[in-house]
Amino acid sequence: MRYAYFPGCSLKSSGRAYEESFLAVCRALEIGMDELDDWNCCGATAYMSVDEANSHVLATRNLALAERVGLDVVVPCAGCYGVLAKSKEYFEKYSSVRNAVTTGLAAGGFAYEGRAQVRHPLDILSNDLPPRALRSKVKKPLKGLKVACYYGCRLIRPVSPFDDMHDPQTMDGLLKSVGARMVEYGLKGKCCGGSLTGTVPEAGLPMCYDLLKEAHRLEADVIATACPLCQFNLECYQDDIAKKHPDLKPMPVVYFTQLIGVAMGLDPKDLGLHRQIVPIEPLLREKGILGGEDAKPKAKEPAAAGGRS
Amino acid sequence: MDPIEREIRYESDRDPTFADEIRAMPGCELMDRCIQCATCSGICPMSDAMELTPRRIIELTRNGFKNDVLRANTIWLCTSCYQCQVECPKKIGITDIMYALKSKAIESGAYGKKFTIPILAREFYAMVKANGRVSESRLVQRLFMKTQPTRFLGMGRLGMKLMKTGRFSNKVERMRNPEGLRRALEALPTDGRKRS
Amino acid sequence: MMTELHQNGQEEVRIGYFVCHCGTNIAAMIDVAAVAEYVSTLPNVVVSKDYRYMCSEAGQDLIVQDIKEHRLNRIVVAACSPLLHERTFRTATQRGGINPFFCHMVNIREHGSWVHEDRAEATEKAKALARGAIGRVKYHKALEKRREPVTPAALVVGGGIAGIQAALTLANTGKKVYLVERDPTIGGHMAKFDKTFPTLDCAACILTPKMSEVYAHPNIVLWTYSEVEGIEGYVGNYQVRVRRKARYIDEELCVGCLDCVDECVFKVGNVDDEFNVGLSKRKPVYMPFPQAVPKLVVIDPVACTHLNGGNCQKSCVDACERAAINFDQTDTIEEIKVGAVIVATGFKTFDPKRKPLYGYGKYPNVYTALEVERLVTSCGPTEGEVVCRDGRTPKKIGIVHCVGSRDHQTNRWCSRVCCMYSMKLAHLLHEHTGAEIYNFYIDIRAPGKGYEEFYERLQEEGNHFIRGRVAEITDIPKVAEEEGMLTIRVEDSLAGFVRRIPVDMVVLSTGLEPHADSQDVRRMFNISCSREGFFLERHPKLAPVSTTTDGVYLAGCCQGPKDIPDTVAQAGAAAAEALTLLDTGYVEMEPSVSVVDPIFCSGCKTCLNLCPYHAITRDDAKGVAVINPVLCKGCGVCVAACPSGAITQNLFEDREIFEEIEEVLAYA
Amino acid sequence: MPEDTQPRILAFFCNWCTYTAADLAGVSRMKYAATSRVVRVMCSGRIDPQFVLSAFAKGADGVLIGGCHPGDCHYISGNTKCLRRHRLLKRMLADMGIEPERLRLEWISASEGDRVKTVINEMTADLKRLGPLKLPERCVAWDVEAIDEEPDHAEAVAKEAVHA
Repeated sequence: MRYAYFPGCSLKSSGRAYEESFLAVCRALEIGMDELDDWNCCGATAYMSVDEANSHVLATRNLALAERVGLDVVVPCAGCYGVLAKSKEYFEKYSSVRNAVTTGLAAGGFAYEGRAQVRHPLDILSNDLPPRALRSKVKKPLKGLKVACYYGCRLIRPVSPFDDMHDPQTMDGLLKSVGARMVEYGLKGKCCGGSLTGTVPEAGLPMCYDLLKEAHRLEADVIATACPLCQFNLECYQDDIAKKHPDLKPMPVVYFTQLIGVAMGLDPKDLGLHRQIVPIEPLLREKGILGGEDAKPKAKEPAAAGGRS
Repeated sequence: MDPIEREIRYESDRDPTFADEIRAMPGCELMDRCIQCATCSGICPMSDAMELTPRRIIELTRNGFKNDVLRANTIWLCTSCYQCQVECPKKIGITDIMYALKSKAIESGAYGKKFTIPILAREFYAMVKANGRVSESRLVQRLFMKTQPTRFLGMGRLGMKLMKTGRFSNKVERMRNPEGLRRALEALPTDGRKRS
Repeated sequence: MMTELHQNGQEEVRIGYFVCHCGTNIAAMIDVAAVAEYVSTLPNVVVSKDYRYMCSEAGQDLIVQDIKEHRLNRIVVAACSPLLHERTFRTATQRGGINPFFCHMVNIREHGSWVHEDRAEATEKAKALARGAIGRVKYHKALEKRREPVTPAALVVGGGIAGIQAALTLANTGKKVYLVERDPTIGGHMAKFDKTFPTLDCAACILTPKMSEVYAHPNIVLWTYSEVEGIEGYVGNYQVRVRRKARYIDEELCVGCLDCVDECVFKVGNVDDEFNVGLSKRKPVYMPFPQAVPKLVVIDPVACTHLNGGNCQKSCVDACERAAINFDQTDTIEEIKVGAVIVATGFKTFDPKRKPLYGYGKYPNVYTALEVERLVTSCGPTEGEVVCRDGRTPKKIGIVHCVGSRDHQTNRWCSRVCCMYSMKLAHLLHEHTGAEIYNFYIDIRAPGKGYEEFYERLQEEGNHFIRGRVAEITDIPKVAEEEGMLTIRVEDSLAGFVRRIPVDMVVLSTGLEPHADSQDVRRMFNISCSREGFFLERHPKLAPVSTTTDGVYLAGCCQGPKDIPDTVAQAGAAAAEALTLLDTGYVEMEPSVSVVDPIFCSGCKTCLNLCPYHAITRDDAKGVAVINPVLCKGCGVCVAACPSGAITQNLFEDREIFEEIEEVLAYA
Repeated sequence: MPEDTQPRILAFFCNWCTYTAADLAGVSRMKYAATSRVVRVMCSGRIDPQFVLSAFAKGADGVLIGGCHPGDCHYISGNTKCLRRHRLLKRMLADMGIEPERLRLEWISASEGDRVKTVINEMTADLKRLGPLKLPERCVAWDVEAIDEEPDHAEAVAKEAVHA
């Protein structure tokens, strides 16, 4: 199995642990991930708000790169996934978008024909991997770990090609297969507030609070996510939220790939567990899943590296 | 006491081309079949903070009340979570309409100055245009410095933690060769920079 | 070609062309005067006129007069669809004194003025079509309609209120009626209702007398637990096969005493009770409800231990004094002959699990409206006491309108009855529990006699009406008042803000939709469906109970959602249409059948296997094919296949069609 | 084809499904190009391949056949016969040098008025792209008239024989 890999900007900085854990898991499962050569930002929601036509040019250039190497492109960041999938859909659906994209890309020396598919790690791990391939690699099943799987918006909306839009199950299924227990997290598809947590915190942060509170109410040990923005919002603003809601206890928020990696017995450092603001390692040790000490940051942390290929 | 304001709209308050401009954008074409059922407003996680609920935005937009629509905080509070769009019984591309309205607002400069989102959008846009990629930490710093300097200072502790865990740095992210992308983005006449 | 006709000593062709304005319907988009003028230049055209309304009495008279005055022998009318007015103009042609099949129609309204936007192009098209018709009509021949006798009996499929009403109406005129119902009892959905809107009279009180009347009527043969398996023949002469499913009860012997039910080895019910929509359990041997008609028990072969091959002491057999239980019974097939069929197969309610937001099946206190009907009725599983599945008596109830309706993701149509039945249930629930009731609606649709007044009554009774479609029902509390409740999140669109309303019970007013097997039924009776799957009437206004298959009529919700008064009215109309056919005693068959010319037939038998009706046989003595005109339905498949061109289809002759093609295209 | 010349589509619609659908398109006031000329037949199974060839010979740029969906034929199975003839015709047209896409078969049920609109508009666009049908030289002489005359003669002979 071999795919093109589009990290996106977040996975090179605030969401580094997602990239690290995802690539580590892929290596262990012998799934080839070729990072797209000189990819560009997908445009996110912001670019679309400024320049609609060019937002599609921006997004499809990455798809054109994937097409060059003849591979489908895997996009772990739910935001990037949503943007690239939307551009692909609109490329097929609207001739105006198709014309704009074709013209724009041609000017830059690129071409996209709509062949390269946009895939998400949840999709390929659930559907492309042979059954039991993951289970057979489990060394430390996540026994006793109660997980709230949080999917957020863009993996399941506006379209949901690999999961149930109203009750997504792929992440639950994967984590179940590595031994974790799921809580019935009724808010799994609700919005985390997106960029509003930064721009209009009084509107954005209450949404994170609702999500965290419900996870606590269900007595989850940890929230698993598949999106760097969701992860950041839920984890990093907990102090901020606690100022208004002092009863809110800390809740570890991790990437689902980190939990899979732990279950596969991979080195916590390779999974970026040390990048947690709300640490998870003590909890994993308490449950007997991890042994030894907390992974310490390396003596000299390399700067959040971009352009690595 | 606040002065009394009369709430009435005349035909001259309507922008005759506004609705057509929005309708012409991809994903926005089905606006006219809205039955004002309010599912969008009911499902929207932000609707309780909005001056006009999404339902009202649709109604005002299709009737050409451009000023009312672009002045409201609604479009800037849309997080693009797509819940309204997937639940709309008439399959109207509500989130796409919100995007279209955001671009109209930025284009015409008609947004409330207290909103930082358009500024974020513009900063983001400029950064992508220059480097092909976004340097998250720089973007956040620029935005906060420009809009909420006090909050920025209050976030110092989080910033430190992020630096320590390697999730935040001042390095500028850029493509190896952004030329091709730049040419691609400049090929279209609808380029936002030229338009605004 | 024409001169040849003259030389052959045949009559001179004299064509009259009449183009209709249809008010402005045609004239606004087609220059009818220009078309008429153009046609007047075509060969054989003696008269070419435009007129405001050709289908009016005056318009028809125009044809009659011109036939007489100008000795016309061919008529072309350019107007609306021939499916609408072909009969009208053929009749007018006949009144003028010539054979009606010398008339041909050109469709320039549905296929012309209504679908085009460029007047010049639409006019050109009308001219081309006119030229095609002028070309073909000269080959038309005088044809006669054949008369076939009609079997004076009718089949009514479905024993809900529509089927009951239609059957009784027909039977009361002395016609024999076969009423076939799939379930063990007649009564349909209406039998499950508690009260009916807006008068709040008890559904059972007005329905059960009719059900008994059906049972007792000397002209009605009632077959419940039976299904139509196949139908052959044609209008007036249908042969129908009905499967009577094994009841394992001798209908002649059973008196409905229920001793067998009491003595069944299962002391309590173990199967979801269909009549109470799963709110209670029944035994494998059961009577659907006490007022069931016929008053017979039935044994469910899936649930019965003995019929499942298990070891059972069969106490039911011992309990029956009349020895009515017969485990050896098998399905039987009845073959009947009828002249007309009334399809009244009803509807099913929308499955709210298809809208996960409403939490049906997830939250026990979310109910469908039909469940609530059973809950509020005194003969229901709780004897009229409204208790939720979790045991609480609701103090606040939310009623969600339009569930599954007006929704492109599920059913696009308005189900027409939900507003009214929601209000009825609001009234009944309030009456039974004193609860505070919230109605969540998109639009209140109350366009019936006394309906708006009922709405007003509900408002005055203190019901809340909140204009907004419910977006979410959740058990996750946000504030203290929501603890332990189901919270409804909705925009109160008239107030303009979002509200969260905690309730004990949610009622989903599910819409109406076609049965899952409606496509099979449709194919069997050879009728059409509208896009949503409801059976299609021949014309939405002028033939609302007829179908495209002659002799097959529609009644009730199988044609589209409607309430009880409309259903009863439509059933009456369907019965009247059927009666018209049965009482006339004969049908006139369209003459567009196929005919073999024995001179050219090579006897190759190609056509024999193609005919779907086995209408073609080979006369071995003469070595040629012969078409039975009684069996031929005039599809023309054999004509297109005949290698020697020996078969001709009346009104669709090769030369007529070739000429139409050539002339249509000859107009530049 | 110059932009302003419209292609000519000869359409054969079965009475029960597609003709009714076209009526529905009209009743629903859907708008489509005025390029089609409908010949009504009772069943798509009635459509003789010669009708199609004749249409091309007499100047149609495209031929559209509309019938009931498979399984829905008013005459049980006429549409499947039409389908087979259509496949044969496609091959014949290709052999004759006529682009096979000039012939289109569509199943359109009585409720699919919008489909009539879409198909005719699509076909109009396709035919504009293909340009007017330039009948290959060897086909120009081919004409239904020639076929017509022969039976006339034969008929006379046959009838004489019968009378004799």
